Amino acid sequence: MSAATRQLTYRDAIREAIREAMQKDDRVFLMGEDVGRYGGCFAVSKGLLEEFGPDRIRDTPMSESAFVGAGIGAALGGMRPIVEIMTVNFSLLALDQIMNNAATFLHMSGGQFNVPLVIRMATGGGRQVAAQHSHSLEGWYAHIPGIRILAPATLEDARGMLAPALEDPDPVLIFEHAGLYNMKGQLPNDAGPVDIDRARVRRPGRDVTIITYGAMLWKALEAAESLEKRGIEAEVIDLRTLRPLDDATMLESVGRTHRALIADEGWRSGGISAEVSARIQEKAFYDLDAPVQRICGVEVPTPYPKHLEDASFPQVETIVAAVEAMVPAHV
Amino acid sequence: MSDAEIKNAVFKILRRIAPESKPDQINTDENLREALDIDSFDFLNLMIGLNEGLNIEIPEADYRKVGTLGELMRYLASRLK
Amino acid sequence: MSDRVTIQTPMEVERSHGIECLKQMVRIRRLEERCAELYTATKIRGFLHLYNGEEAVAVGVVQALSPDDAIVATYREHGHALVRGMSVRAIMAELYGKQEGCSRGRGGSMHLFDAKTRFYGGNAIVGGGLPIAVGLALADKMRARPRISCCFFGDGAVAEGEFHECMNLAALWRLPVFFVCENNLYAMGTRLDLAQSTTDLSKKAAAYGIAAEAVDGMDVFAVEAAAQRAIAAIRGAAGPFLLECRTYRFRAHSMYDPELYRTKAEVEEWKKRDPISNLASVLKQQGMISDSDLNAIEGEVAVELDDAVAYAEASTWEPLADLERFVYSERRPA
Amino acid sequence: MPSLGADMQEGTLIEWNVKPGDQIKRGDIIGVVRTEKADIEVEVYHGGVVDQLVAKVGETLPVGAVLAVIREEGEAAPKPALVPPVTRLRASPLARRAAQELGIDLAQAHGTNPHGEINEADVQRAAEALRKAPPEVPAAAEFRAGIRRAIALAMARSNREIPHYYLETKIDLSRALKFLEAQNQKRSVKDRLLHVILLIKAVAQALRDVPELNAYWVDDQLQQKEAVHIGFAISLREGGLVVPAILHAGRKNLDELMQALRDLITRARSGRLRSSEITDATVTITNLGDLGVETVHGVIYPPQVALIGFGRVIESPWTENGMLGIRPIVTATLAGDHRATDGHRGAQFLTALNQHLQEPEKL
Repeated sequence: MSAATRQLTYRDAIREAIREAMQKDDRVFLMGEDVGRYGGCFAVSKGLLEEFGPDRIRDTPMSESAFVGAGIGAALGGMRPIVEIMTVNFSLLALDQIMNNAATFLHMSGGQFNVPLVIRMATGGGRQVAAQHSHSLEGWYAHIPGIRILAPATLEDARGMLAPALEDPDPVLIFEHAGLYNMKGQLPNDAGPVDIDRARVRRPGRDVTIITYGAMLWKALEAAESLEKRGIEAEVIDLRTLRPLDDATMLESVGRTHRALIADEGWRSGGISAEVSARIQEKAFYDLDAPVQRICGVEVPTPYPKHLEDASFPQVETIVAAVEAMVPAHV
Repeated sequence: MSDAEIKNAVFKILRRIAPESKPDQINTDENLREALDIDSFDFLNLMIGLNEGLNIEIPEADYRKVGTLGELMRYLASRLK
Repeated sequence: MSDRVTIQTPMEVERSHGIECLKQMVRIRRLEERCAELYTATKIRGFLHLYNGEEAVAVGVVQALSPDDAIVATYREHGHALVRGMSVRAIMAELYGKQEGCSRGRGGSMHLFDAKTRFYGGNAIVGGGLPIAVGLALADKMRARPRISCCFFGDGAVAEGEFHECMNLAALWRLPVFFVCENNLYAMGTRLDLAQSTTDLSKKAAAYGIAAEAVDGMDVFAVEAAAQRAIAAIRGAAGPFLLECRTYRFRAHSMYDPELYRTKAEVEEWKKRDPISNLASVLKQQGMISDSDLNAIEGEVAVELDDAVAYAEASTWEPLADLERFVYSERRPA
Repeated sequence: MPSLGADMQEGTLIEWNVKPGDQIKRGDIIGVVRTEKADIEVEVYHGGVVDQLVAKVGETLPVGAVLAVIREEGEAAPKPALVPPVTRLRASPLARRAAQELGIDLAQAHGTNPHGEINEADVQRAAEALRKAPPEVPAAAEFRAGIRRAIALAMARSNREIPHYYLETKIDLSRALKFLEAQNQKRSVKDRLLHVILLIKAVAQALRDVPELNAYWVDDQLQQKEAVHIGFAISLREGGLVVPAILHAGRKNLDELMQALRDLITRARSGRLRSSEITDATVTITNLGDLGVETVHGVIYPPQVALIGFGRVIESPWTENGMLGIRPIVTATLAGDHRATDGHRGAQFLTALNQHLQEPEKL
């Protein structure tokens, strides 16, 4: 076992993926605020500057719109940029470039100009960094046609999603939950690329399907453990790709369990949870034995104090309670 | 067959045809169809029932002779002798 | 009349080049006039921003570029596309929304694209194209390709954060970006001095350590000469350059614009500096061109435009079944 | 949700004409319901005050669900409109689908979802229980209540929409009854024919002569029907009546007709009619002869366009070929929908009916 795997963190896994991509393809470079000398806000790119030099590990000024747009231009110019935006909240300063340029160029040009760009950013809360550093806006981005939205939750995905994202001819946004960077785990030594199209069943179950992604996956799995002790077998699906959504996997699962709960750290109104719920009800209505339920972030800008922040995000206990309210006692 | 036996047999058939009726409370001079609110179909069923239960076949021509419960009882009694 | 002519007498300009510049400007002017006509006939729909009056800028700058340089333009980009060498047929079909158009009809007037001539679109977000040009230049620099990226934008874009971010970034990384500000004095309907604390826009470059020049945008040779100087500086690895071309648009901002924000007298005053008629006068004065030459140019341009309109008319609509194409690339790695 | 046809299982409320607090009187139209067949106005049979609109516009509800609660004047407790209070069963979509597939009435399932809703497993359990203990026929009273409501609605609609015309004629039945007597003499008691069988058969044959009366009036158009399905009004012992159809009456001989009628009457009175028998009639016969009535002026069942009524057979003076005699006479009436046919056509029908009854051996 120990010969085939090694222990590392989510952060290490991403760094390895970046390093490997840069070694394999000299068109790949990393650009963003403090990715070089600082080592990355979350230390993801630590050490890469020394390895690849300032040309390819490129510190940028605090100009999100310019450097994201420059990433688009560089992609159009034949490069394979990885643009790092420090957090999803800051990405709003570059929203014009992402939405109006990256997502539209292929279409506006009638298929002439694709944009092979990867944008990585940290998302999510739970670190008491308050209302401008904690949000989960990947659901918003998943609204936009023309881009692909990934949310790696596991070491394997953190390690394996970057390579196919760089090979993708179109813009790919990777949302890394900031709470996961320190997560330790075992990864096979030969871990390589993974698909970026399909959701994955992370735990099989019979009685209810919990659909989630990102850091919430771990809370959902913990909830499933707890539910098992109460005689409820929950299936847990990790969406992995928020756009385009993998309808087949979730519908297949709901077709077996007849109950679906969506756990999402993002806000409820108009969020990805709403989209998932709508699709299930559109396509699997007659498979449902209970209304589709959602456990989402409370609709409040993330508060600073821990007790309020904890209350504003779904927790293991709230997932357990939600499932229990959906599943008959005799199951 | 005694009169009581005939009466029992007839009442049994009538109760089947008109379940809510109480044949024993019918005035023997009253027209059966009116008293029991039965129609020609029910009446035919009564004839069939008598045929099956008492093995008596009442021809259509005799229908007018069995208009009341009393008439029916007398008719049956005479046929059964 | 001659005392109003501000065009610097181009003694050193070859006759053939003078005629070429005139013809290119006439092509743009007549194209725009034809567009206005087709718009009122409802052949062209949506937003239509015409370039009349500003032709010297596109002709002067684009002629100074090499074929493998990149261009990023704005929503007022018919002229740039035309001078760049894009087919007028493909442009007209695009304006019609037909699939033979340069963007398969999916862009329309504001979004002309052409990979062959490295024309990276009309961008309809004010300032939105600047970061693209910076990125194209970054790629060239990283790959050590001797190309430059030329970015056109208006005076309105100078007020956008993206302008400042991009000036800084391009200068910081010494990128071969040619920033061409087409200062036509109005950001839509807001006069320059109502939008900018410093109306001398070329001065903005100094804060970023960028070389800059302001030029008379109604004089094609002046623009061309300035562009050549700028491009030489950029190619000399001096980093980006900002060229402010002071010009004026003769027509409204777009087709539905009552022009409440400026006087007719002002427009008439600027029309005396019409880059086309003034160049024609100078060329005639110097005996380089005759009335029959002028008529011949007009005749050729009219034929070209007639042909383009006929082509656009005969072009086809993209089938509805194709609606969702070009959202994602059709070929993805397995 | 009123039943507007026995095969109707649900309807969608598309309009409310009233709001809570409105005074309504018997006969008012309070809303409109969309069924697979048509948009139907909902009429109330109790006056009072609208207490609560339970159903929402756009909501699809099973027959029997409460649409609104109407409070009678001075009455404290709310009283449901149209039907006794039946709350919509709370069942999951999957449970509903399973119930449909298994032919299970959801009411027979016991809901075990956390709030008592019925889930698919509950339906499966109900199905299993039924397999072990075969179901009883739904209470006849309940069935009849539904029938009564359906009749009420059909009649109200007929009265509103159909311009009726009436024709009547007296028919000498002596040949027919003689023929019948001869027939019945040859038969055992249980195979005897009722005289109404001859009337039914004659109507079927006359409809072949005048097919415009064997038709539906739908969307302002006459749709002539090829098959003759004769709705036959059968009174129920506790009151009310049902009008099941003798399917393909024209193709049946007298014995088959008798068998069919016997079967229908038996099942009608035990509440076991099939829905197609309730809805498929193309024309209706009402025979009130047993009740002593002489003449019947019936109300047409929409979308049918004709109803034939027969009264009691009465011994009456009758002249034929200048000779006066006493003959068994029946009064036959035709109620016709004037949008579909006129009196001329109706008269042709009654003439044909008479002719067929004068040649009973050809029936």
